[in-house]
Amino acid sequence: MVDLSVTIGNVRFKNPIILASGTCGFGRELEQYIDFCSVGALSSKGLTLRPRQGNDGCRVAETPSGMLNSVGLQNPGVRYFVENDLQFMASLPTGVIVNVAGHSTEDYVEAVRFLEPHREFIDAIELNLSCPNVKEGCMVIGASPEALFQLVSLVRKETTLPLWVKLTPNVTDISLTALAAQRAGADAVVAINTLLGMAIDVKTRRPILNNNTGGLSGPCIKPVALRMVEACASVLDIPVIGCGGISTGEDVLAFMIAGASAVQIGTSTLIHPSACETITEEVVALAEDLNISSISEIVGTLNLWR
Amino acid sequence: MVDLSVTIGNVRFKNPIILASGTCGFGRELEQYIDFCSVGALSSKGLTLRPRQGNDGCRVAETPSGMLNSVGLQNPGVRYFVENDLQFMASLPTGVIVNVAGHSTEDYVEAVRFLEPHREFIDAIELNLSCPNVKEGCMVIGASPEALFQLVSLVRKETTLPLWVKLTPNVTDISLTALAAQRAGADAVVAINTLLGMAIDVKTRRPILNNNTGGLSGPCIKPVALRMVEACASVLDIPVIGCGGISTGEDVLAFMIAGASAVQIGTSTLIHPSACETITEEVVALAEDLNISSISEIVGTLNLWR
Amino acid sequence: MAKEYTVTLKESIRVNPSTHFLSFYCPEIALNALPGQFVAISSNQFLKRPFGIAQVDKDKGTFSIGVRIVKDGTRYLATSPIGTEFEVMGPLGNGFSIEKDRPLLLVGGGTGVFPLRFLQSYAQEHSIPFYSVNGFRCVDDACFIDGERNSNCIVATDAGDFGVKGNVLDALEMIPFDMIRGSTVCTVGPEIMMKHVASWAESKGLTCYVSLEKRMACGIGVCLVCTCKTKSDKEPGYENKRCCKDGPVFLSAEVIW
Amino acid sequence: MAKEYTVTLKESIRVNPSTHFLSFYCPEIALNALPGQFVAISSNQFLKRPFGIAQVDKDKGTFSIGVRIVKDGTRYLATSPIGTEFEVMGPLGNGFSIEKDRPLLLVGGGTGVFPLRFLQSYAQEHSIPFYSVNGFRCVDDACFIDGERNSNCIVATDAGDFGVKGNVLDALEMIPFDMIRGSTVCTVGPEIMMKHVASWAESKGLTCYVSLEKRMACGIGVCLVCTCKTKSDKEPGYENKRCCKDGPVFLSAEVIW
Ligand SMILES: Cc1cc2nc3c(=O)[nH]c(=O)nc-3n(C[C@H](O)[C@H](O)[C@H](O)COP(=O)(O)OP(=O)(O)OC[C@H]3O[C@@H](n4cnc5c(N)ncnc54)[C@H](O)[C@@H]3O)c2cc1C
Ligand SMILES: Cc1cc2nc3c(=O)[nH]c(=O)nc-3n(C[C@H](O)[C@H](O)[C@H](O)COP(=O)(O)OP(=O)(O)OC[C@H]3O[C@@H](n4cnc5c(N)ncnc54)[C@H](O)[C@@H]3O)c2cc1C
Ligand SMILES: Cc1cc2nc3c(=O)[nH]c(=O)nc-3n(C[C@H](O)[C@H](O)[C@H](O)COP(=O)(O)O)c2cc1C
Ligand SMILES: Cc1cc2nc3c(=O)[nH]c(=O)nc-3n(C[C@H](O)[C@H](O)[C@H](O)COP(=O)(O)O)c2cc1C
Ligand code: FES
Ligand code: FES
Repeated sequence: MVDLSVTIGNVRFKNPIILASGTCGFGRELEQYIDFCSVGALSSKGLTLRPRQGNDGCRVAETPSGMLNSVGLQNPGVRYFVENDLQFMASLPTGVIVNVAGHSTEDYVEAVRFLEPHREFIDAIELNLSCPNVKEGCMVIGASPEALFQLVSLVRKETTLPLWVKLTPNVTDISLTALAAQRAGADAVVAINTLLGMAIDVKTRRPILNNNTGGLSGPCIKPVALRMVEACASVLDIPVIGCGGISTGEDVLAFMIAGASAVQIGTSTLIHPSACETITEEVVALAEDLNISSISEIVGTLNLWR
Repeated sequence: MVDLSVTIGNVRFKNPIILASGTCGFGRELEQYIDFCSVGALSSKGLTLRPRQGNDGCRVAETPSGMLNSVGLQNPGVRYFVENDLQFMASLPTGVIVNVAGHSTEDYVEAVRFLEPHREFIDAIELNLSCPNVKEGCMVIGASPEALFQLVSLVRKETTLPLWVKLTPNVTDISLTALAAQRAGADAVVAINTLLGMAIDVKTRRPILNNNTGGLSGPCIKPVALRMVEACASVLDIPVIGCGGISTGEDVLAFMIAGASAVQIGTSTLIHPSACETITEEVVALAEDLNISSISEIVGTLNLWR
Repeated sequence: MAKEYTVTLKESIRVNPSTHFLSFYCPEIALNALPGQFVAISSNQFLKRPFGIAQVDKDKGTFSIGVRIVKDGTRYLATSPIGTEFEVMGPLGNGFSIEKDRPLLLVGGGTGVFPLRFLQSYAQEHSIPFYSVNGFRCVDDACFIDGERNSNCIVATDAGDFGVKGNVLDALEMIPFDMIRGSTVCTVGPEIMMKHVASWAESKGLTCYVSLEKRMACGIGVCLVCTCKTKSDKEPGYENKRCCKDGPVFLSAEVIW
Repeated sequence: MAKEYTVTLKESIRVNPSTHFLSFYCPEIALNALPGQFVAISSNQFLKRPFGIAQVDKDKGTFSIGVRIVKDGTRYLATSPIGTEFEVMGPLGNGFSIEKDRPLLLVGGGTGVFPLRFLQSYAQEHSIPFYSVNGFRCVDDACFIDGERNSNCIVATDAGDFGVKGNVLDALEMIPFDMIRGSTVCTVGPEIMMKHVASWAESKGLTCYVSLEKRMACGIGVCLVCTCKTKSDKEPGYENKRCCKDGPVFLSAEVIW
């Protein structure tokens, strides 16, 4: 039997499959569809200091092999989360990642400070510096290595929890933001969040999303994500967590070979709530086929052509 | 009957459908599949000053709703092109765009200088500043507004032909490179070329493409392309030519509504050699449905949500 | 307890030029579905498509949906041959809350008649008195109109080529109020129609439930793409609720149109 | 003159556990195809899949291909029911150049036997003498071996569970050279096998044609993704030729392996 366990920084996960933020809520709704024993961790919906109702109107558009979303960080706020959802997440037989977002540096700092007393229930904090769906902050900070460095450095002072930084793909060179995160003290980077995109209704001549643009996710972005994971892994000393369009066990292996120590599954869960369980099974079968005894041994073994 | 004609700068095309560079050769092979009367123009395979054999080994990988290519600008060079292919292209009942690429500024300048005496056969020169598949030059220049401005300014001096600049999507903010092209005297920008991506063979643990990375094209990139066309059109005074994942008449209308004065069709031709003809028919049918009497009247009529 | 199932198309009936009535074999859904709930069904597109459950046959183990052809996904469903397999999740959503001692006034527009059909069967089964009003653009757009010429059903068409000429509001005004006093109104159809029906019901002091249609992805409440605005005392004065999980049925008084 | 056609699957025969022989109705391709040419056929994937034409029946208007299941595209083809429609482009590529006064030595490996099958029928039709050698990994991997126990056909299996034990080169060495003197060698199969067959043929002074398999997109010569390296006097000492248009058949002497 393949050993699926992986270690990110100091934290051990029973397998490398993580439910991506925003595609699994806080775990409640998925309980009837998956056995949480089959996933390594769950990343909460992005939380902000104060509750947010998100964007108005239409928030989703289907695209070829993918979708655009413009939820705009609807969430109950960190306080409500800690009082109502964190215990539940911690009771699940899986790792707990808390995804944090904000408009300004202070938002991030205060939200993380608020979470710190509850550290015993949390395995890592994931800073979402890449949400394309809020007007200020977030992706703007995440696209600038300097702004990102500043923000992560400040947040770093607030917590002793493992700190993951989720990167935006909407940049010229992702290795620069990845390096900035590492310099600022991040314990891992997550690559990638969604690609900025648009869909138009030709009858009304309006964008389908009321936010005009949205974040593109799903299999369509996989080649871009894989290239960016490789780009990050080749310059970083800290682990990379791969994300973007993963829908099969073979995809998981490809991302790990490219340098990901673990992976996150987002849109696939929206298509099949039990996707992560199926994918874990496929990873096991494929690893056995390929004579891999411990999954972590393949991380970063990509043999580039010269 | 809908009036399909469009004008880019001073040049009138009988319809807005252009065969994208690298997906139609110099037109010869497509003659038996399409009636060139049904397309507005044809953009040649990217030409360099000297002949190039392109990249070794595997150059294509299939991806969800798209493909990666790493041809690496295989082409016979401008001289051979002028002597052997230009006349043929000019004999077709359609517009002639000559796509030019290079490693260094001098390559571009000299290639364009070489083409200048043959200007009577050419409707526009398209500078490919966005090919992700050659090790130096091209995309590196194309990703930097300053480098792009310099190159386009120099090329601008060499020709009185309409000059189109083809932009790379692999940047943080495409409006900056678009504006640089405009300031340097470009007559139009073409958005977008391919997204940088990777595919991995998990058995061999090697990239499928011998060039390691390749350019992603096809319907999967359409939402990104549409967003970038809108971003360019909203800041530019010169026309934008839309490209990226277009496969239906409805797609053409969406790009034009977003601000494209014309569109290019690439990968769709590789799936169906007669794609452009079908797409033109769909544009006509849809325009009639929507009571559009002249296609150019819809350009840039997108009504954003506020 | 919704689950994912692979189901087989058993029957496909064309009910009008653009609408098909499809039945699938899936005993679990047939057994558990409540009126107002929906299924999400694979087509040959990326996302599953949501459809209100229109009928269940617990004995045969089938459930049915009415599908109006809009674009590629619905066209694929409507043209699939018997025997085609689909992935289905369901039953999803909350369904109508039905008090068995109150009569029902069912107001459907277009494909809204399908989910109401299930509610009507439920009312018949549980001997709940009901009155039904359905509106269509024209006779070619109408469904289930053959058996409907009885006293407690009115059909209206905008074109006037079948039943009453006018929309459902015109038809509602024709019903003597005594017949529907104390009824609970349940309406499914275009948003603008439901909004008018709701304000009509509110003006008459009737409780009204509406079933909202929003674009969805997960269908189970995890992704928050399908929200609708509802009234709330809390900041910022409204709450975005999930149509797929908190709905699709909402009290009209709750909805911010 | 290749064109795009919509064709219907007429017959699907399982020839071994992982290989199916599929016949499609398309009179134009049946009429125009030459041995060594191929078709590009839609599966449920993004790009069409290339397959060597294995047989044509001009009377019935059908052409056939042998499909070995590799991954999703070939699995879809091999498991499609009769009547399924496909989009096909063909006949594509150059085909073998056959001099009718020279005997043929056909050397196939794995699925390479399919395109050679068409060449063999052509030889029979035109009374061109031929000798055929086919290699497989094992009997479960083999195709067309039932009728092949005659004097001018050898089958070899690596596992030795059918025919000669060994690879095609072992089998080639067994043929008395007199029998194949002056033959044109045509080989289709794994690249490494063709490379060895080519150097064997060259060492014997025989002209050898190889059929290269490269990943393709357009199949008609416009995209340049399917190139193979060939010898050239011009700078830089080689030329990348298009497998789909300049090939798939190349003179072995031309190829840089
Ligand atoms: C709860 C619910 C119940 C429904 N019940 C019925 C029913 O009983 N009968 C019926 O004919 N239709 C019903 N619909 C609408 C039906 O889901 C859409 O018509 C269908 O999804 C269109 O798919 P398409 O591929 O043809 O169109 P496209 O426009 O190509 O679809 C593109 C995307 O938009 C979504 N979409 C398009 N129109 C709608 C819509 N009106 N509502 C929600 N999403 C939409 C699709 O699901 C898909 O994700 C219901 C919708 C919801 C939300
Ligand atoms: C000219 C030519 C003739 C061929 N003739 C035959 C034949 O007669 N019988 C047969 O069984 N197979 C033949 N092949 C190989 C066949 O095309 C592949 O096995 C098939 O495309 C694999 O598809 P897939 O979806 O199962 O695999 P995947 O690996 O999922 O395919 C992914 C991509 O890689 C390409 N690809 C994968 N393997 C090959 C390959 N070996 N050659 C070229 N492209 C490949 C696919 O076309 C697709 O674009 C031929 C290939 C070529 C180029
Ligand atoms: C509906 C939706 C909501 C999302 N919300 C968040 C979020 O709150 N925080 C975050 O960091 N990422 C969010 N994401 C991004 C995903 O976590 C993931 O990075 C992205 O979708 C790419 O992965 P995928 O292709 O597997 O979905 C969201 C994605 C989707 C589709
Ligand atoms: C095989 C291939 C070769 C290409 N070669 C060139 C080229 O030589 N010059 C160029 O400017 N763009 C080239 N492109 C990019 C296309 O012209 C187009 O910008 C891109 O593919 C996006 O459009 P599409 O999704 O419609 O294909 C090439 C694309 C493909 C798929
Ligand atoms: S569709 Fe995902 S929450 Fe409703
Ligand atoms: S596949 Fe396009 S040139 Fe050969």
